[in-house]
Amino acid sequence: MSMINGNEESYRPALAAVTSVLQENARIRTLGITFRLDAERKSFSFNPGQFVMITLPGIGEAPFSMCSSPKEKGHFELSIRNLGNVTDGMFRLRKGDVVGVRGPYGHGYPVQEMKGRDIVLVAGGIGFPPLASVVEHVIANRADYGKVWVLYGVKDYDDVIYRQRMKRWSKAKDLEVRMALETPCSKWKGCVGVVTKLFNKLKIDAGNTVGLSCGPPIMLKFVTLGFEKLGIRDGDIFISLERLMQCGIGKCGHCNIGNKYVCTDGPVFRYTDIKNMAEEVW
Amino acid sequence: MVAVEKKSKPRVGFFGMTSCKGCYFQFLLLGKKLIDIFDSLEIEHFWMLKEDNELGEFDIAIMDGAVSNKDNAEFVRKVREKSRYLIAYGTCACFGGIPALRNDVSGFHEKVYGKPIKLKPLQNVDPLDMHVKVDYHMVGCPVNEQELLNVLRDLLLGKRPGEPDYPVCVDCKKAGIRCLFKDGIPCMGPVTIGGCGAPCPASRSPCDGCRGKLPDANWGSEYDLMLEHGLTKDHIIQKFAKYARIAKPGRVKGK
Amino acid sequence: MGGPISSKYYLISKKDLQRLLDSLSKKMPLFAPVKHGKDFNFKRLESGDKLDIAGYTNTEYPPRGMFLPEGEAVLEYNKGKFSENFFKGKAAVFGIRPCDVHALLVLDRVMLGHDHFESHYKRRRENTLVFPLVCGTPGENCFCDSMLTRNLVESFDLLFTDIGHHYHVEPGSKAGLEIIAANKGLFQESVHKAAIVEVPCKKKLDTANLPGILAKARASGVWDEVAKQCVSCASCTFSCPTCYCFSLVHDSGIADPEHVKVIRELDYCMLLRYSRVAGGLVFREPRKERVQQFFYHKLAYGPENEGRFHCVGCGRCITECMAHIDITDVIGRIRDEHDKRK
Amino acid sequence: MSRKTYSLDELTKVEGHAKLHVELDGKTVKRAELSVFEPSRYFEALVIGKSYQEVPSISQRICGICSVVHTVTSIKAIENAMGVKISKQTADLRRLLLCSSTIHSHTAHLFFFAAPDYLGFDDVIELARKKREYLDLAIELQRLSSGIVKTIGGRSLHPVTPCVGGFHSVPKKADISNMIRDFERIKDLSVKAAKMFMSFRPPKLENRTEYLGLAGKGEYPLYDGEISALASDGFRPEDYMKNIEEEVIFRSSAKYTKFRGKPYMVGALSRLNNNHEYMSSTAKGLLKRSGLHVPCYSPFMNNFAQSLELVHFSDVALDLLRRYEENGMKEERIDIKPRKGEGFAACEAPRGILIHHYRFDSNGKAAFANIITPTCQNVRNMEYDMQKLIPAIVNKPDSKVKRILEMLIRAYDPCFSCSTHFLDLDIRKLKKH
Ligand SMILES: Cc1cc2nc3c(=O)[nH]c(=O)nc-3n(C[C@H](O)[C@H](O)[C@H](O)COP(=O)(O)OP(=O)(O)OC[C@H]3O[C@@H](n4cnc5c(N)ncnc54)[C@H](O)[C@@H]3O)c2cc1C
Ligand code: SF4
Ligand code: SF4
Ligand code: SF4
Repeated sequence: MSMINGNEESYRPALAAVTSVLQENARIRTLGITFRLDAERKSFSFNPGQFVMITLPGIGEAPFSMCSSPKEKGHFELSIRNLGNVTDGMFRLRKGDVVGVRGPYGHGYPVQEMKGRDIVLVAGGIGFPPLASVVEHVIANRADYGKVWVLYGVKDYDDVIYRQRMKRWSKAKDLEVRMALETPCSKWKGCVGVVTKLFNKLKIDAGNTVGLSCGPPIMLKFVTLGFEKLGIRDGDIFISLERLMQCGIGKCGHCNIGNKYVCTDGPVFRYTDIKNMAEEVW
Repeated sequence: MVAVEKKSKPRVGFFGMTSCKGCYFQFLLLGKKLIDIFDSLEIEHFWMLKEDNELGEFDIAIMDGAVSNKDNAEFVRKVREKSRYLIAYGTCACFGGIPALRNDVSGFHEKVYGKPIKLKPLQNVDPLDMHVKVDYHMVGCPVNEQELLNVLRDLLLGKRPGEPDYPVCVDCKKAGIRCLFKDGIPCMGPVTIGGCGAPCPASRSPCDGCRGKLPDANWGSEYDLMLEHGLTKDHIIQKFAKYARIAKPGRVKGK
Repeated sequence: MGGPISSKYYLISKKDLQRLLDSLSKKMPLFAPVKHGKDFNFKRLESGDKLDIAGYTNTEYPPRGMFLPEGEAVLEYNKGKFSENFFKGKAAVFGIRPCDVHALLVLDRVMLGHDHFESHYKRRRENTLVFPLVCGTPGENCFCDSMLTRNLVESFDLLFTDIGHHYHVEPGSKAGLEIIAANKGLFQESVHKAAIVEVPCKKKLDTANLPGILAKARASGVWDEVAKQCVSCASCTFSCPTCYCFSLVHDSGIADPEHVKVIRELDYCMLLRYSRVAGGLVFREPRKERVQQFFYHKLAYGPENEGRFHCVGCGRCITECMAHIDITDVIGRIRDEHDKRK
Repeated sequence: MSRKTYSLDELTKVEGHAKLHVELDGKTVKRAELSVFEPSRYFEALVIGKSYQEVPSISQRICGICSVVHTVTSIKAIENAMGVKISKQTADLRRLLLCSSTIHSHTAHLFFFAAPDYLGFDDVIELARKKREYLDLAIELQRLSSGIVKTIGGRSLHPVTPCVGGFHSVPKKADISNMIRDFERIKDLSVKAAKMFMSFRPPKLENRTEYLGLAGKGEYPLYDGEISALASDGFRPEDYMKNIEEEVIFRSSAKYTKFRGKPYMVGALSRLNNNHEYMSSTAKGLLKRSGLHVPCYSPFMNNFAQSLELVHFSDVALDLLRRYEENGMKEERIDIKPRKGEGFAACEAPRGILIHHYRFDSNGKAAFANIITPTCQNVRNMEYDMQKLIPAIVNKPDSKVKRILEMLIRAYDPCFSCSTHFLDLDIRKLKKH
């Protein structure tokens, strides 16, 4: 893994072009992004769970997690939820438009450590992208990992993202995708309720399973409790946290939770490292 | 979500209701930057500067003054209907300002005209929020002309400008001003929305609170501080209720 | 910069110090405490004879700004290209107090440590000569004794001690030695280490097991009392020499909104906007949590992350707080509560 | 003969500030009424019960463009009520503040509102596009004068340093030399401006009325003096009630005034008529060069008088400032013990005499207030002028009539709230009878 511009220039982004735009639902869009320069295309690589800072000049900069397979070099995908200025600006981007990219930053999911283990991934809402990258990684290296459950919780049927991907994943060996809708809908015959409801039917070998999760704070809290109830060890639980971020390199202080920096110590944390933190995590 | 569609030149209107018009005068202080504004925006309506003013459609409406009668209320509603983005311009528009002090006083006509005369009963002086949806509150009595420039710039970029939500003390510190409390002068800075650059403390005059109530203000502590620095209870209440008697419903919440 | 690099000490007369500063000020921007009104602050000194530090204890605002300015344009975007703008050249600061140099050591660990360094801080730090001035009499609110920041053994180029009609000078770096060599006529050699009578600080802050005590004091009622007093004006964070948090702000003019400067602007954890995230949620909305962030960052997270307290006992936050919040007093109350519980 | 009615009330549809109603019978003007529709803000009642320290900052918000003079007059009246004697330096600083704010206000009016008419442009925006050098002059004068107001007053409008007893802070020595430099520049530009206004040819109108202005001992006053009248005896500010009648006009939200039963004019032209011999020599030279005969009875010449004042007040300011150049100013302020009392003050606002009058109780709370603004005094005279002007222009096309009436009103530089594009209206001609 190497970084664009490294240390010498802390803030200068590389230029990259939008290569694809996919409307996932009314408020979420997936953008394909490729670096302009060859050198940058060659040097950029990332781990699932890491993030980049995207700059729109004049508008601002914001962190996003890659949702694509780390295998593709010099190219990555981001799923964006339109929430504020930068994200809104990203919704105005067309194919060929240029953005600034710095990164990748942070610690992702421990894909090395996870080798040989079973995996339960729990995604809520816009928490899906980093986990999607894990799934892509697992599929690309199928032999290295055990059984995989992808549990996805979402409010409404129309909010569902990654429909095609989930279809594709379902075809993979030993990989099960399950979804829970919070609001009942005539088009949906599956599980209705919060995502932890999916835990009830889960039969896992708890000792050999890692639990990964990303989503809104309240969901993370209950998923973590759920993991513990399933018997997954605290040290095998990994959650991805979100805070306001300005620099992405552990300097600006905004993403502090207790003595941790979400950008450099996280965004993916081992549960044991944050369990007894001075400041509330959720 | 886009506030103003990016296109060649947004159409802008300046409008006025009940106020001292100082905020418009402040606009002229932009000096050379006025030319940039004339160049990058299409000013379609500006009673103070323009001969022909038509009430067409606007991308950005800048509304100065409070609502103090039926005509005002009707007018602001009309402007809102015709505008995509409405800026409440100045403390009068945001909070009612000094004109809203009249809401607290009875027997106005008598006091002003000497003898009781028959006129329609007075309506309260209201901030715009009480009549229409406001997209941006540009506080200040008068406004800070630089803030106007930044807001217009943001809108040109297709960005939603963020309202300041910090106290005047922050401006004070940034300007390296010695806190007036240290010299025994009670100041409204800690409870007042910042963004003015603290011109008053800079000239050793206490902040008077002209930018209105900070959502995050600690009124209890400020009250104690004022008392400690020699103001009477009565006087403190007058100060607290001076520019922003009416809390602004539309502002970001805080504690 | 590093530890003691010479066994020799020097003396310089007060007049000669002005000469030395004068020649330095011709070569690079030279900063020194300058009195304006009732306060001293670090300002550019145009010539050596302008130095007037009678009555100087410490500056109102910290020397942080010379290394981490309040607002600095770090990046520029113009015509489809990004370029990073660095501080160029050299600078020097005279009269900085030992506690504030300790604060720089804290900033070093944050800005230069962890996985990345902050390249702008790094350049300014490397290119600024530091000439601290040892403290004899502490100010009303100082408690450097407690924070062990009164003495300085590293991170200076020349260390000055006022010993009456002369300054005692201790070189602390190669650059420092070079300055002495280049201005031989101004310095006399001396074999003695400087000895002055140090007046003890009036305020005390007991640091024994402090992170541990704080870890258990999260729910203490003391924080509610402090939050009741605090007006969230951010004066404490503005005046603290170790506060470094910042935001990156895009700035451009209305005439050419797409020619953008990205300003690294210091930001303050006492303010709501500091922890506001997309969607409008503020992570530390209650004032109490913001107050706690300040105290915990200085006295618990600092030692945990950087092995140093992020408080150097300069007392500025006490002086600046209009609501009379005193860090030594707050920690004293927390400790009392802890001791009672035992 | 035909009857004709001009009803200029478009503005009510836009802002509701003012409307003009004219009825003609042949060439005889039956009615010429100007009604102010700016919603009443009741300042005289707002200050009641307020601490004397809060009164100036409330009163200053009567008008954004002349807030400086409201502040100063209000403070002066309060000091008068409390029996406070201020220092000479304080008085000088207030004079300076008034000089710079008058220049600031005059330049805004002259360049942004009045001049485009004379130069044949619709408005300043059109002018900015076609004659940039002209706008540069305007902007430079605005920048310099507002900068000086800010240096002394803390802000360019709604100043904050003036307070009862003195100033919260006074300009530093460096500020004084900067202000001298700026005033010198202002003076140069003002001479240019005066020459420009000298060259304009306004519509012809001669209307002998009464002209009121402050008059002091051998000066062209701003800050103090008694009120003098060109054609009759003057009076002291505290006697204003005996000499100036305020009337409530039902069609209008402003109170109109008369001087001993007659309309009168206040403002730059009045000041010029009353005090021209005390103008600075440069201003006098320009006056002479213009060939204008004083006293002058054409309200349109008020604009030229304003442009002369730019020059004159720069000279006054320079003279004042040079006295402090060497030794600087002292930080000083008189401590106030509130007491029961009544106070009056009159100053020259950019648009004419401004009177503040208060009564306070023993705790220093305001018990009564009365404020007479220049525009209220001028409205009657505007109507009087129109009576005279309309018959002479009635045969011109309506658009022309409209323009000339607008120019007349604008020549008075009425206060913003009831001001500039006052008559930005179309004319509706009623059916002929
Ligand atoms: C590690 C990490 C990974 C992430 N990955 C993803 C991802 O893959 N996909 C994704 O969609 N998101 C992701 N996010 C979240 C994303 O970064 C935010 O949604 C993004 O920063 C929003 O930026 P914005 O400029 O669009 O919103 P902003 O405009 O900054 O703010 C949006 C909202 O914040 C409020 N606000 C902000 N400032 C103010 C102010 N001054 N005053 C008042 N209100 C204010 C407003 O309510 C506004 O609507 C990630 C975040 C982190 C930390
Ligand atoms: S002078 Fe007023 S605004 Fe400035 S820091 Fe002090 S209290 Fe805050
Ligand atoms: S310091 Fe206070 S009174 Fe002065 S401009 Fe700012 S908010 Fe208004
Ligand atoms: S916390 Fe206070 S005493 Fe400690 S270093 Fe910061 S400002 Fe100085």
